[in-house]
Amino acid sequence: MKLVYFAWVRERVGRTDEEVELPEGVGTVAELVRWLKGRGEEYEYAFENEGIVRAAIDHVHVKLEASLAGAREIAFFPPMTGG
Amino acid sequence: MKLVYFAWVRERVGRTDEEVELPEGVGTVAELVRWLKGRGEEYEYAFENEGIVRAAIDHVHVKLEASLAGAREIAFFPPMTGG
Amino acid sequence: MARTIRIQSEPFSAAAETAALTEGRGDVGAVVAFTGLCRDEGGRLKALELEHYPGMAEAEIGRIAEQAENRWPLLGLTVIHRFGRISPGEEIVLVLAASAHRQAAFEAASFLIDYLKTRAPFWKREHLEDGTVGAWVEAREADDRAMERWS
Amino acid sequence: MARTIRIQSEPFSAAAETAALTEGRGDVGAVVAFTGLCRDEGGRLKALELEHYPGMAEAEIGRIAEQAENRWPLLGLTVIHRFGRISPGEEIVLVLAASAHRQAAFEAASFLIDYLKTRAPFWKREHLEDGTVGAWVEAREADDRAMERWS
Repeated sequence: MKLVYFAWVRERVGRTDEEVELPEGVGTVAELVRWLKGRGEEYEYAFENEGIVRAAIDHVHVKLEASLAGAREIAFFPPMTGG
Repeated sequence: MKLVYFAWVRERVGRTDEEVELPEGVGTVAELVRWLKGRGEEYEYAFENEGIVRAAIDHVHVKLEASLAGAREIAFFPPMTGG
Repeated sequence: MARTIRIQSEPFSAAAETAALTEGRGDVGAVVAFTGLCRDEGGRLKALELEHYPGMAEAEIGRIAEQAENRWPLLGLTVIHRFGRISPGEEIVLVLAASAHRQAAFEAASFLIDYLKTRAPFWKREHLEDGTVGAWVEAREADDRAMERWS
Repeated sequence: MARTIRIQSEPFSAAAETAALTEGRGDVGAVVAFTGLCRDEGGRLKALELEHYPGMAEAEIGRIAEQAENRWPLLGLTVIHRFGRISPGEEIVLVLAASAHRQAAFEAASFLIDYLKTRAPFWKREHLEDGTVGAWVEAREADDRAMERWS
């Protein structure tokens, strides 16, 4: 599964994207975030305020409860500021 | 005093403008309309529905009760349809 | 505040007018442009003929512009209204409102065209495809209601 | 319905996009164009840097456009959003909505930019006149409220 990061989430994580193998028990976006935070302080920092970071699965906005089943690309990013 | 007419008011009156000497007792736009209607059937026709025709004094919209004192140019026209 | 009001028979360039409003300045964050065009009414219409009251048209649009300027924090405002014969697909009126933020620009442009429709001394007559001169366009009640929501 | 969505680094021409929406047709009576420009924030800002999520940006704007098309009787709709480095006075985003009548065009354009602001995956960072790279622009609560009025 591919993870992609944007804006200050990307800067904090320190990479634009990565491939990960999800361990057993990680079935939702919220569980993915929790698992990522256990991988190192860069993730801890990026997701320190879980209410702020937004997620998308395969280019569609999703909530933290969303299931990862069938997902190819999960994106994490701050609230959008375009326009 | 100059009177000017636009759109179908102009067509019904049969002229674009005219100079008139107001008789005694014509002090408001409503009184002017009543006096004009006595001048011929073209005016009778133009002002047959007094609630429709709009008026302006010296380029400013006015109501029928408006005084003619000091006015140089009185305009009569249908509801506006620009834009 | 940059204010441009023009009544003309010639076509206008919305792009040139927008550039004139924004060029060389860094405070404009939003420009809303409304363009009103002549429709062909399902092929029935050959042209619109627009009559206006010279002098009052400029004065009345000036008063409407002043109201908009008092009501919203505008940085620029342009109104151009054409008169004469206008064919389907051609532009009739342009309203531009520039501001730091989008809400003021949207509201001011919307207010300006609503007021123009019911207060600016212009009258439209239809020329039909069959060669006849049609009726004077009747004022729409919807336009009166649109204006009333601003008061 | 003519729908154009483009994400690009190059500047755009609002005039050319408007012409493309209206040319050769007689049913469009109203075009509302919203242009969002880069402000200099009182001289503090040298440039904005716009990051976006390729693929999702187009997809999300497409979904927003579809909502607008379902909600208003539109005849054409164009959204162009730039990315990369943009200097004060330059254009960032263009939204065009064409309809037979003005109310639909105004509302759709306003809806589109409100949704774009809070849903389209773009992020702005400031580059300051003093040479430093400033903060990522924070989302404005006012933008969330602006979006909520449509639901």
